Amino acid sequence: MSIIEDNKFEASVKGTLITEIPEDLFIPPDALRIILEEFEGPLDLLLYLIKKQNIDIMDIPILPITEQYVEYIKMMESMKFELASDYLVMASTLAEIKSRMLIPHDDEDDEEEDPRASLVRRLLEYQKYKNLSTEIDTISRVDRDTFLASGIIIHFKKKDIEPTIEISQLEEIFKDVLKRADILASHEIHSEPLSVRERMSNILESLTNSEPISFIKFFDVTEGRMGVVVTFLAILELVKDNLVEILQNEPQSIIYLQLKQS
Amino acid sequence: MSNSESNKNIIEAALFASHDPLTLQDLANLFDDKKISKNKIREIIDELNKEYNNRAFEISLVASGYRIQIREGYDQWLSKLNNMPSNRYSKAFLETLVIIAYRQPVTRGDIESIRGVSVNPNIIRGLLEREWIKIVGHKETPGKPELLATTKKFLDYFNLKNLSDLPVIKDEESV
Amino acid sequence: MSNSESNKNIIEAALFASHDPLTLQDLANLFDDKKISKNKIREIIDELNKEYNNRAFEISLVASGYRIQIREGYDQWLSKLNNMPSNRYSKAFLETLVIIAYRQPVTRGDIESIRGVSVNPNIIRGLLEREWIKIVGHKETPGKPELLATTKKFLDYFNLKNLSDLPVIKDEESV
Repeated sequence: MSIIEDNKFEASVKGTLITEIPEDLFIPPDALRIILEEFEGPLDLLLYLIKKQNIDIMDIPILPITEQYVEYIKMMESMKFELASDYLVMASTLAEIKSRMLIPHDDEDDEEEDPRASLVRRLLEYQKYKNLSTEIDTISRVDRDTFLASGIIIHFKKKDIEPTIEISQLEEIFKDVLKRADILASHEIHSEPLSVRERMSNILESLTNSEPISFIKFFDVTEGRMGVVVTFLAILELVKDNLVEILQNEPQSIIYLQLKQS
Repeated sequence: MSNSESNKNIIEAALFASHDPLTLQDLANLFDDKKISKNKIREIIDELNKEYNNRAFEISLVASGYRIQIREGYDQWLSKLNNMPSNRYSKAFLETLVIIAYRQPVTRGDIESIRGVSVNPNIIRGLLEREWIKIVGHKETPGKPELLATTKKFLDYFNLKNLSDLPVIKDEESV
Repeated sequence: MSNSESNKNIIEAALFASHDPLTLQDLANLFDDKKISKNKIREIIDELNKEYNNRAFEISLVASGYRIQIREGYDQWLSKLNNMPSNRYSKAFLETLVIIAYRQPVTRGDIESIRGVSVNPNIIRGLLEREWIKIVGHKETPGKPELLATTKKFLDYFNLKNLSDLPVIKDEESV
């Protein structure tokens, strides 16, 4: 346990008394920035603070750790970090534990859990995966420790490598529609460039509360080649943004679009 | 065309030409008319590997099948090639990956609660795009969050045959 | 690390591992400390090709350098493989293509920073193989990254006469 005295703190760490904020809090701003950027979140920062002082994780001196924690997030804020709200949530968790620790504790009441227990579990859990992630980083992997060997086939007949999966057909259809658009192009009066964004909205709108709609229905050949390209790019954007998905039951069958199921 | 290509060379050509590992079944399918058994193919692979004894490459078996790879030890030389893809991953990326690998199937929420920070959508997207993870279903909780799991491609990348080849979790570990 | 890898094996490893053809200069650069002449490298390549006499592959010299190619005659067998390169267009593939089309000339780094994930070398390779993109130069920044642009073949494929036929995209909503 620890107590607070004026603006200093005392922490008993395995019998050793620490009475001031460790010097390595005062490091050059650039280096500090790099250290702060390295933290993967509040749990990572807490583990760092605990490790730095060689504290037993099962018996964390909440008061000094909380103060240091708050100190660090203040530094992060002063360095204009976009501080994730997770850091602030942890600060209030620590404050809550701190106040629960201050409530006189009845020694005979064994049923009450140590207010720190849940935090310790989270720290241990996170630490486990943090360690595994450094371990997995050392496993022999492709493009670092071993490399894939390959040769090029140049005599492959074009026909054989013609793509067979839906997106490719999507492009085949696209080509098709472009051709038809060409035929109708003479009817086209030069219009202002169509906006892909606008088209995205239109497609999303028609898919909302609707059954899946056939891909081809979105192409209006009277808009000419430009309109077709805009529609195509809009669909790609929507797929990319995970707003819309492409459905096809089997190769060569009709392609449908539908809203991405959340 | 000619039949001058031996079965062994056809298997060799397939392994070098394919971008993905090939299973014994894939290789057997090359010879649909000739009916070559998987055992025979396994023998041929062993034979090829013997012939590659003095070569810089070998046929290795990973989760999704057989592939040709450069033996270990050449990384110091090959890292000088400037068209090598980047293979360094952020801590956040690796932590997310490890949680999915060891706790699958997991939701983004599970990952967030273990890491204590919200999941960067670019990381999930990057993992999905690499096809190291996939969506295997939806959890029956409000919002029906996606359940994520690792794929064979992930194992392939780390030269593993199956998930149990991953490092063992040490449960009690002090800081 | 060890020096057990012979120069021949190092060159072999580089040729098999590289995604692009390698010039004699590229290969000489692997040995920066040892100073191996281009002539010597050419000799080693000849030697390797002799050793590959019974193999399904060979080292061949194309415009941009040396690369490993599967010998003629195997394509009839390999067409049965269903995972041959470029038999499908992934989202990543199309996105990469669209970025190159609109932002050309671009480096891989540019594509990475727009998409937020690293570029899969197989995609660039697939686009180059399809001749939808080409290398138009090198950016004058460290590493001299290649500048990529689309080709006439790409325009042909989409029935476009020139790039300005692509829909105009305003800056705020650029691809």
